[in-house]
Amino acid sequence: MKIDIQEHKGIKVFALSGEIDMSSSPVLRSELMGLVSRKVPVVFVDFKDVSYIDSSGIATFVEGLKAMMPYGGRLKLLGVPAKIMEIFNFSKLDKVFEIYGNVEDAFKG
Amino acid sequence: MKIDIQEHKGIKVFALSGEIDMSSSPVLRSELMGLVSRKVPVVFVDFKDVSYIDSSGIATFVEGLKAMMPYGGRLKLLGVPAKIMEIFNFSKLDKVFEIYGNVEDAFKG
Amino acid sequence: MRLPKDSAVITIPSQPKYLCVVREAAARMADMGGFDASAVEDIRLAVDEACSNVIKYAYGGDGGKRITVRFRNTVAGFEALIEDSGPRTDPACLKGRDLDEVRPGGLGIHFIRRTFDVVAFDERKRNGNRLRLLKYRDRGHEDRHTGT
Amino acid sequence: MRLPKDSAVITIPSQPKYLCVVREAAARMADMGGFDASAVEDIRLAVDEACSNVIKYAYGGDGGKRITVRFRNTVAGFEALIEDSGPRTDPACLKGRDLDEVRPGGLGIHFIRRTFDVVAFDERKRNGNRLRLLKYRDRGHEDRHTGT
Ligand SMILES: Nc1ncnc2c1ncn2[C@@H]1O[C@H](COP(=O)(O)OP(=O)(O)O)[C@@H](O)[C@H]1O
Ligand SMILES: Nc1ncnc2c1ncn2[C@@H]1O[C@H](COP(=O)(O)OP(=O)(O)O)[C@@H](O)[C@H]1O
Repeated sequence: MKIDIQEHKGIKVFALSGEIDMSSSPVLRSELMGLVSRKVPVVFVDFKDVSYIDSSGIATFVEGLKAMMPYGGRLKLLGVPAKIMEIFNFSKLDKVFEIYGNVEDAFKG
Repeated sequence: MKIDIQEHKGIKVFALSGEIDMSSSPVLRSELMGLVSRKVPVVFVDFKDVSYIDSSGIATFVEGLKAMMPYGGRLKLLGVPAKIMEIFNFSKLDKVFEIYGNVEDAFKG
Repeated sequence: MRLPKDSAVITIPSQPKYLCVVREAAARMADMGGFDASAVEDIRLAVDEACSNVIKYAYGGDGGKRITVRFRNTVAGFEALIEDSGPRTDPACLKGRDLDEVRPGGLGIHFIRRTFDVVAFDERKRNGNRLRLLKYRDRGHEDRHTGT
Repeated sequence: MRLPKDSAVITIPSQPKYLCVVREAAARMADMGGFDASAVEDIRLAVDEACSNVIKYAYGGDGGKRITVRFRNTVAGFEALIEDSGPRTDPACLKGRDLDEVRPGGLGIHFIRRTFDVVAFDERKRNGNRLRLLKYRDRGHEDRHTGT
């Protein structure tokens, strides 16, 4: 997994690529929780180049989302590949996360 | 490996994809030698979507080329990815095969 | 355990960084067994989750142990046997969370059961655990993709 | 052979269709060992060639045997041990063709030697063969990519 932290019109974008698994999700977790602890109001996560995610990766985003709720922060997922979307659907997390097609949709949404 | 046999302006094009190894090269060999036995004058092989080739795959093309020589047939390789080109160079086969960038170049060449 | 014909076996240290080797092998074996791309990805994930759980629960995070996975394509389907040398697991413990109760964790078992038709510990194993995962093959594939 | 710490081991039937499992594992292990993308591909190819040769020469095409490959990243570099149960191989036989003499075949050994710094049979193995392939690590990578 690679995390490329970008900015889009002032919003932090986590552009992820490769495989998110039990070995890489701790790295993702510490980056994400770093932003959350600073109460960053909006975080975008770009899944476009993610080839694989396991339950530890999903858990990381659930944890991030829960930690953002108390201060009204928003976590928006975008560019989620079909096979990964299927996992969110199956886990009933498609209704829990804000999921957008691309960065523009996420910006408007 | 997948072999998609196409035609470009009357020329047979082998569009290969995936991995060519000891398990798939016999399939490639029988397809290629099928054309050669019918003395097909020109054969293009498109490597664009080949992700891997081993020595058995290379041997198949050397065999095809040698079988075409007696009747003046031409075997043209195109779209060879950099990493595979490196293998042809190392094996001194870049000088033995006619190698082109794309189907248009191969057609003109 | 004797090695059945036409099976591949992988042993890795009980560390997360090696999981990619096992799940990739699972995917290759499932592909070889004639499963479609979507089923191959489901199998990749489910095998990974089962091995992750061995690291977390059977070994309590100890990276100095081993996990052995045996893959096989049979007439019935795709089989993965996941072996560890940890304390005996109570099968009743393998419970995912209620999917309506949103919290981190508790999804791995769901991913395993979603993909595999059989998820069961081999009672005959004396030391450690052997989890048997079996995914049945579609009837239509049987002739094309089995055996040598 | 005892399993050294931090090594992964794969056993496959001696059939070409299983080679993809081994070479993919080789690539994953080399990547994990910190080798760059180009070196990873070289290692994938070289390990595949060595296993292909076991099927062709050590086993004479018999698909009913086994090949075991042990992968390890050490301070020195990436190591693959390739084991078969065939008749003892005379190391002098491992000769590729003259690259100026164009004919099918005779490239596999060149691909192996191009990538690996050490290509040697383990003389201590009693039955069958154990080919040791070792690729040294660039000095600069040593600290970052070794051990657990
Ligand atoms: N190999 C195992 N050995 C012992 N307990 C296990 C094993 N696998 C799973 N479990 C139990 O099943 C529960 C659910 O597992 P899982 O769905 O993977 O979620 P998570 O690991 O995120 O809690 C775990 O919390 C654990 O108690
Ligand atoms: N594992 C092996 N056991 C015995 N002989 C081998 C083995 N590997 C290679 N050889 C010998 O080395 C020669 C060159 O091998 P290689 O370069 O792979 O080319 P090819 O297999 O196409 O002939 C082979 O022809 C064979 O005689």
